[in-house]
Amino acid sequence: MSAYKDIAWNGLWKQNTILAQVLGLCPLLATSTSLVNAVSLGLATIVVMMLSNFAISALRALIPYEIRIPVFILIIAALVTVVDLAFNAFLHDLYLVLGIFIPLIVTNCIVLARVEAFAAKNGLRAATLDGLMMGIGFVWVIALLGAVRELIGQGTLFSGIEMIFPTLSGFQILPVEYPGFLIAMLPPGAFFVLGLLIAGRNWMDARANERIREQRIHHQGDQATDHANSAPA
Amino acid sequence: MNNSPYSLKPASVQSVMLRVLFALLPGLAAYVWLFGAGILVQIVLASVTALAAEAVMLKLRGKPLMMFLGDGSALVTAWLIALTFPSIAPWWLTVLGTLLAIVVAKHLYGGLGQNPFNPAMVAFALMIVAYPLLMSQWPRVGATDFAVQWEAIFGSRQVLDAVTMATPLDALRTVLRDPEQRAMIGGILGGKATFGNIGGRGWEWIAAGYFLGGLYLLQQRIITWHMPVAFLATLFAVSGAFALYEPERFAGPGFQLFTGGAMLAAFFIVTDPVSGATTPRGKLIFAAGAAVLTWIIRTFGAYPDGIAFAVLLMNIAAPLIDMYTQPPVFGHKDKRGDSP
Amino acid sequence: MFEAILVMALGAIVLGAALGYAAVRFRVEGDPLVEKIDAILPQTQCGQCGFPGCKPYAQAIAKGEADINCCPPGGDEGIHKLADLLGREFKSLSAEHGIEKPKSVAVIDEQACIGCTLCIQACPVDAIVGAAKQMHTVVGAQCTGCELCIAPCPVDCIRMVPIQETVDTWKWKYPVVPIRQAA
Amino acid sequence: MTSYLFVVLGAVLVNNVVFVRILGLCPFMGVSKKLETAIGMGAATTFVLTMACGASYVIDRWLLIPNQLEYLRTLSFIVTIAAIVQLTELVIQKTSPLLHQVLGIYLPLITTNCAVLGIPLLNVSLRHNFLESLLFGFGSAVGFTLALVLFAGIRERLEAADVPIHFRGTAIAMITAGLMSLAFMGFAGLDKYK
Amino acid sequence: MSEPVEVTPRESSVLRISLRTAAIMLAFTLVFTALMAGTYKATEPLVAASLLAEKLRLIGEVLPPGEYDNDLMADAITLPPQRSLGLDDETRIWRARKQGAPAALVFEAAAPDGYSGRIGLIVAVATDGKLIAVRVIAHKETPGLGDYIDPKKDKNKTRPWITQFSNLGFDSVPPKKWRVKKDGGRFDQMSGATISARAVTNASSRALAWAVKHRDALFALPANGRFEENKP
Amino acid sequence: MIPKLFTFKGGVKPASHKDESADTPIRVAPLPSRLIIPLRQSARAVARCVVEPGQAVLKGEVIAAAEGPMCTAVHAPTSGTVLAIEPQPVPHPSGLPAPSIIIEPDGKDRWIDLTPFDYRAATAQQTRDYLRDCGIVGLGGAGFPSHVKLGPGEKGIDTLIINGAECEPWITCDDRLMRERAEMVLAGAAIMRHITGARRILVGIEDNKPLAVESMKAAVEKLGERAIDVIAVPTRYPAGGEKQLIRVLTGIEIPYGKLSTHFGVQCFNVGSAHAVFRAVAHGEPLVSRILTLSGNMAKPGNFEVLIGTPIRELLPLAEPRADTDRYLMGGPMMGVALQSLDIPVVKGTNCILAGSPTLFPPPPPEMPCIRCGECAKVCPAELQPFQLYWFSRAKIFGKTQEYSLFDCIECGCCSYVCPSRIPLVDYFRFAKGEIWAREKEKAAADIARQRYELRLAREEREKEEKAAKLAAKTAAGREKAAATLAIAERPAATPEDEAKKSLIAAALERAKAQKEQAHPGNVSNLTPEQEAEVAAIEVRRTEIREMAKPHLRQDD
Ligand SMILES: Cc1cc2nc3c(=O)[nH]c(=O)nc-3n(C[C@H](O)[C@H](O)[C@H](O)COP(=O)(O)O)c2cc1C
Ligand SMILES: Cc1cc2nc3c(=O)[nH]c(=O)nc-3n(C[C@H](O)[C@H](O)[C@H](O)COP(=O)(O)O)c2cc1C
Ligand SMILES: Cc1cc2nc3c(=O)[nH]c(=O)nc-3n(C[C@H](O)[C@H](O)[C@H](O)COP(=O)(O)O)c2cc1C
Ligand SMILES: Cc1cc2nc3c(=O)[nH]c(=O)nc-3n(C[C@H](O)[C@H](O)[C@H](O)CO)c2cc1C
Ligand code: SF4
Ligand code: SF4
Ligand code: SF4
Ligand code: SF4
Ligand code: FES
Repeated sequence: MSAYKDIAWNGLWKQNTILAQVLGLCPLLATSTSLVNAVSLGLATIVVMMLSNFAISALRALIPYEIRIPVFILIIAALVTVVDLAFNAFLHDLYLVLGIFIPLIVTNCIVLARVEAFAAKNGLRAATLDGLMMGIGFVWVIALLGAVRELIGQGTLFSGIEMIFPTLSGFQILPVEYPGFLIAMLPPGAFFVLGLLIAGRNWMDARANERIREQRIHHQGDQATDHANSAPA
Repeated sequence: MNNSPYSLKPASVQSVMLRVLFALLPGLAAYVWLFGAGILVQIVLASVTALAAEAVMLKLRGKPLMMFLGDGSALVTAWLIALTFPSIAPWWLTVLGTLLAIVVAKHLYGGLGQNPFNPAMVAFALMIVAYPLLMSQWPRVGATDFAVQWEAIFGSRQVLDAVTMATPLDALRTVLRDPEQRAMIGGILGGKATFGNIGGRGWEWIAAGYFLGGLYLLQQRIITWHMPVAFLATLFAVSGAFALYEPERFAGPGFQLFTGGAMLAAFFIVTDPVSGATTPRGKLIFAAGAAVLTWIIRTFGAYPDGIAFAVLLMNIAAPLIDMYTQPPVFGHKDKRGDSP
Repeated sequence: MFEAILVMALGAIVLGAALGYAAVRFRVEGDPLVEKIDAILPQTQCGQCGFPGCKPYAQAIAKGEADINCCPPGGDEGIHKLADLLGREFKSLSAEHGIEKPKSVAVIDEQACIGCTLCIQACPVDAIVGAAKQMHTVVGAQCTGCELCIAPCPVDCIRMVPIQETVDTWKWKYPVVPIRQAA
Repeated sequence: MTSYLFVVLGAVLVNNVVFVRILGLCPFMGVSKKLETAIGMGAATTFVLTMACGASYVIDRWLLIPNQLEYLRTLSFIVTIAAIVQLTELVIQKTSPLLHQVLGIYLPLITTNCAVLGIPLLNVSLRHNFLESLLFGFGSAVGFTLALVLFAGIRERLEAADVPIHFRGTAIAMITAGLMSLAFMGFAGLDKYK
Repeated sequence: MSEPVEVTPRESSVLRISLRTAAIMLAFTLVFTALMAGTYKATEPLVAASLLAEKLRLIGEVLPPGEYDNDLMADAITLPPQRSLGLDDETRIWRARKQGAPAALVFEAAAPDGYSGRIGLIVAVATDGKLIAVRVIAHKETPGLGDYIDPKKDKNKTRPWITQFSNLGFDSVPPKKWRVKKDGGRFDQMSGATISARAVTNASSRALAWAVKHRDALFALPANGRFEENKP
Repeated sequence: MIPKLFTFKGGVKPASHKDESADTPIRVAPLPSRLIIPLRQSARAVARCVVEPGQAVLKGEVIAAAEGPMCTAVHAPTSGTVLAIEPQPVPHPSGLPAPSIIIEPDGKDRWIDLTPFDYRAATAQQTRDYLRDCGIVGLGGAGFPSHVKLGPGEKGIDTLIINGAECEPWITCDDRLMRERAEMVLAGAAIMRHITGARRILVGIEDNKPLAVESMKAAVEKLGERAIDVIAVPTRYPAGGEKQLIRVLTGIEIPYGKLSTHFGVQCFNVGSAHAVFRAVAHGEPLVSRILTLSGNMAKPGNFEVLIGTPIRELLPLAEPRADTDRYLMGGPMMGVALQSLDIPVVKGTNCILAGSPTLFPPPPPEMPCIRCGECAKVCPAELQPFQLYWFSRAKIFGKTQEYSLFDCIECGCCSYVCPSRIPLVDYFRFAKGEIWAREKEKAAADIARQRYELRLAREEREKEEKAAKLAAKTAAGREKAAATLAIAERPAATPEDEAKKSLIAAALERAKAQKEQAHPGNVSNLTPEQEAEVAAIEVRRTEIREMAKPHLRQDD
């Protein structure tokens, strides 16, 4: 069980594709101009990651070492194409907005990296879970990024939701007079906000590390007294 | 206890920065005379914001407060921001720009001396990208009514149309954008509208003020001749060549040198020691590159004045320029200055 | 549908054959990376990194099985160099593996030594001289300060002594900067 | 003729792959810590990307479009790119061991650079002809190299800066990339000028 | 498979391995291509439907569905590149009819001289020479400044700027007055972003003039025909 | 002939303060109550002590002999008794002690028998050996052995430069020496010219010492010398730096890593020339020198002082003022602050400066570098000090070397002008020290790696041998009865081992007892941190024992 917990924790935080591994940046930055775009692409990525991890874990016995990379790419590309076609068919507006970034999931380093580092070495369940968790790790970051950029950029959230659910519409969060801060929606803003997120992660990690250190010192103190007690014996 | 040397020349960062502020005064005086006292309000706004932001960042980073607040560098940044922003910009624009300059461009990099980008120009570029309209509404020459300017800065902006006017660069760009209006270009380049006929519609007098201040900086040996000379000469040469080639399309050197921020840039902005190149040859390349980019962006780009972007682009290149223009070391003149 | 499969099949055959051929033909032998990593490690051979010696740790890093911040004798300095070599991000010394300490050498209390040779066997760099039943001595210049000889000694007669500074080994200190290090 | 020049200049400066199109960021962030590696990566990418643009144009025009197999674009492009990378490696290993030493370690990384797939796909959607495709690929790769090398220059300097502790490393690199992309926005409009 | 296979590169085995990898590669390719092809086949109609819906939505912006009763998609003709409309590519013109009688033309146009390049428009012109409506379908105008030409971005939600052209013709606004106020015309512009307004205004004027001029020739063409300028 | 003067880039012009001490003649300092003579004469070599405590010595008697090529002999500065040979604080920025000979003067100041040396009759090598045995080292500051510098070099020496620049503020000892003993200096220079076979001698003197120039010129006239030019060079610190002076006088730039002899030039301080003259003409080894006492003193002046005189005993001669807060050895630009007044005068000591808070105010706190480039403008080595600083501060030493850290001559000009008050030189000294230390560590690590690998190889071999032996023994054992099988399985349990075990046990007892006596309670009174650390070590020990097991021999 704890192995699965580890997988989840790795995907969500410790080995988070964006915050820790700094991979898969292009779709992340390019499509996080709004919350809806971000989440949509994130979900597509989850699907691809899960499916590819699943497929490769299932087929791993059949793939010779020498051509593993081309085969991985083949499989991923096929799955991405499937997702791409699905978007085109069911969420056409969104398909237009996300543009080339759906096909680019193929080269999203995370997918290949996870496949190679995890799926190719682990069982079906673990691999699928890893794909899911890594995907969720990606989604929450991209969603946060999208939300922050959208909010700062134009004071709204969920704008464009009508592309998915035609009956809904976005919220104006900040007052209408809010002049907007265009930079947040442009590439520089993407870099800035992600930079701040990473700094935030560093900060939380540093705090956690500090706590561990303190605990350890405590712990060692206990051990030392144990040692002293047992020494005469 | 310190080590040798034990005697030091009297000099300090603070005195350097204060002299830079002093050198800005002639230009500032011309500004107030021609465009009213609104600019003073902006300077106060920017200075207060800059000092407050600096203080907060220093506190957060656990640095000694007074020593750094007193160094004056934040004030130089603040003044340059105020002088490059429209003097009737709404108050929050100046405050936001200054805040971003000090916090993002300066302190996230470690504060004074460590920032690779010119903070004032970061502020300008961020703001013109985010609020192009607000950043291109400049006061009209002679429209010095302080009450109106105050209203524009702190109150509604309804009053504006009467007192704004496109700057010469903006007018030039508008005309160039529209083939039907190309014929008007002569009028703009002639610029007989107001005082001189150098093409600045008043801006040339402010530029002259900056020039004066720049000479003072040179005399005080705070800046070296390399940057201003390279910047102005290159801008002169490039714009001159194109103006000769097709005068009805390209503005001449007089126009280019005396409009917009060219003169301010030549003496106060490209010369920022922190974010610029530092070797003698590097300085020439840096300033010449900034001039060429300025001309290109002014002439072909989407933004009316290219100085901020040109300077930032050269800031990016500065480390490499420095790296490849290391002067040879004593005794190693035959080869590049690498140690044996 | 049919064209699709045909087109792709063609590509697959060509690519597969080419790759299979290449993989066999151009296999890279040996791993120069290990040598480069080993050259950075301090060769204290103390095992604090969790590997029995510097070379095994180097191999583990090269394989990606160990992090770069596990060697306390190498300190932050060493981690910086490893990060540079491997293009990874610097991270400070992992507390699990110990802390940086002043460089020390082992000294054998010659009154207490019983000449059991156990420390000789433990010393990874043969820095202890002495024969069975005779008093042993540490050759200070060769001792790496790994502390491995301390544990085996049955009479606990080995101590670690920090190396004293002399005019010869004295270094200029880092200038004391009134600006505090970045928070 | 000038329109070809515009394609190249546009790709290098105005629509810089990294700063405006936001492609190829992973190697941009990952391989920019040292100048030499940045140059090596840039050179390798330039070669592969130009080739990939040519090859993918041919595949698209002669194989996919006539057979109405546009949906295989992603797959066939990426497989072609992988093959090109592999072939390049073989060829330079045979012909120029020196070059191989310089570029060898970067070649495998290129397959996961999304610009290498993104630019050929953009070629399709921008309806470039063969020469334009090649030039666009080349220009984009030069733009990538430029971004990478300049970034490496700054990062070498940043290494020693007194950056607040939580911002050290990737965070400040991101902010720097943001400011660089801000600076590149100054080129906006250059490609429109007629 | 995670362990590299131990091989000694002897010539015969090289060949064998090449063949084997080729075969495996082939197998994978076949399977996954089939998967893709299957998906493609399955989604093809849906994709086509989406595309159609997209077109109709665009047309609906300028021509309310109540204004016509024919099948617009069927009653379309091909328009080769038209310089006077600012079009560099082939486009389609849709002919709306009500009870068989010509009602309106819907077509694309472009203003090449926007602040940041081309502004793409879709225009509907009634047979009586009135411009029913014009909408921006693609532009790169400065966000927050020039983008008010797109009603989605226009701050004035009740009466977006671009609606001021609706239902006007050269009879009510003579061509000389079909300009922005700054140029002496009768249409408003947003101060600070005149260029965008001017570009759209002038382009809509050109589009109207073009439609009026070629109206009859266009309706005369057979469905799916091709318009040629110099043919009567 | 007035040769064309060149210039060097950079340099600064601090207030010269020469007048304070320049106008009083050299006086001889009285005998101190004891003399401390460090065995280390320069950074490069330590002489071998040849006297014992209690031994009586005469003035000029060798008390430590030259050992190795870079070493010179050390002589008793006066007659007296050797009190001790022990570590004493020496003039070194660390303030750490180093082995020294302490002599108590008998007050008679009796010389050994002095015999002049006929250098014309001797070979150059013999003269150099003689100078080495006279303890002649450079008096210009670095204390580099003169006999080494007088060596032939690769191409021979064409020009001999006598350095009378004395560019540091306050210091006037060379000035006085040239004014008072110009002929001796020139005679010394002539001897050096003879040894090296140089063609000409150039004497460089900063033009703020016109009287010294006069006096030297007069001496040249008087000696009727042709090939000696006395040249006034512009006053600009550090014109007296060897490289700078050579550049000014000859236009030659000597890069770091090259010796000046490579370019046919060699440079000596005027004091060194004077010492050579005394050694050759009078047979006097180097036991005294002239130094300046100045700064915050009521009666500054120049004194002829015995090597080894503690600073404390010199100070009354110049009467330091009450607000004096520190003493510097050397000038304000390159000197070393003295951590103790018991530190003795050594051969390189040219000045003792008294400092006060007004004279040398403590520097204001360091600000960050604003890259203003002032430091680069004044750096005589034409470096970019701010780049060096940028990387030294962040301890990126590889980069500092790329920016030519080792070309820095530590002149201090950059620190002098920096508006941010950065102690730049301190950073450079720090970086150099670290780089040297690292090189040493690297060498040590390489040796350790070698030894470790050797050991592994040896263990491997032994294991194989043992396995072979074991196999043989097992084979033999199989033929024997089953009862003996047990022994065959554990062939290591030999009687020797048994004996060893009992020995260990006995020793354990003994050691325990001993330990309890010898170190009563070295494990009590521990702070919690210490205890924690002990515990951690204990844990690790067990782990390592586990880990090390396969690496240890299995036989016990
Ligand atoms: C960064 C920037 C972006 C601009 N974008 C637009 C735009 O998209 N559309 C436009 O009409 N004017 C734009 N302008 C304004 C024009 O340059 C010019 O100032 C304006 O069109 C003049 O119009 P006015 O006569 O209404 O003041 C922009 C200006 C700047 C500085
Ligand atoms: C390692 C080393 C070796 C030297 N060897 C010689 C030598 O063989 N001959 C010589 O004339 N000077 C030699 N020098 C002396 C230097 O050229 C120089 O004169 C000396 O360091 C004193 O200069 P300073 O007082 O400016 O430090 C040597 C210096 C060093 C550091
Ligand atoms: C910055 C600097 C300044 C120096 N100034 C003098 C000086 O003024 N007079 C002098 O004799 N030596 C001076 N030296 C020492 C000379 O470089 C050189 O070591 C000396 O002249 C060699 O002579 P010596 O071996 O006889 O001591 C200075 C060295 C440095 C690095
Ligand atoms: C000559 C000179 C020019 C300067 N120019 C600028 C400038 O253009 N922008 C700015 O933010 N600060 C400028 N400064 C101030 C200071 O260097 C700047 O705030 C630093 O970049 C902060 O680290 C200047 C300072 C000097 C001495
Ligand atoms: S921890 Fe010890 S054994 Fe491990 S690498 Fe460092 S020095 Fe070597
Ligand atoms: S003597 Fe002890 S501390 Fe020194 S190297 Fe050997 S085992 Fe390590
Ligand atoms: S003088 Fe000081 S502040 Fe100026 S560049 Fe040099 S080190 Fe920096
Ligand atoms: S101390 Fe070094 S860096 Fe500074 S001025 Fe002198 S030679 Fe140059
Ligand atoms: S996602 Fe674009 S390069 Fe990694």
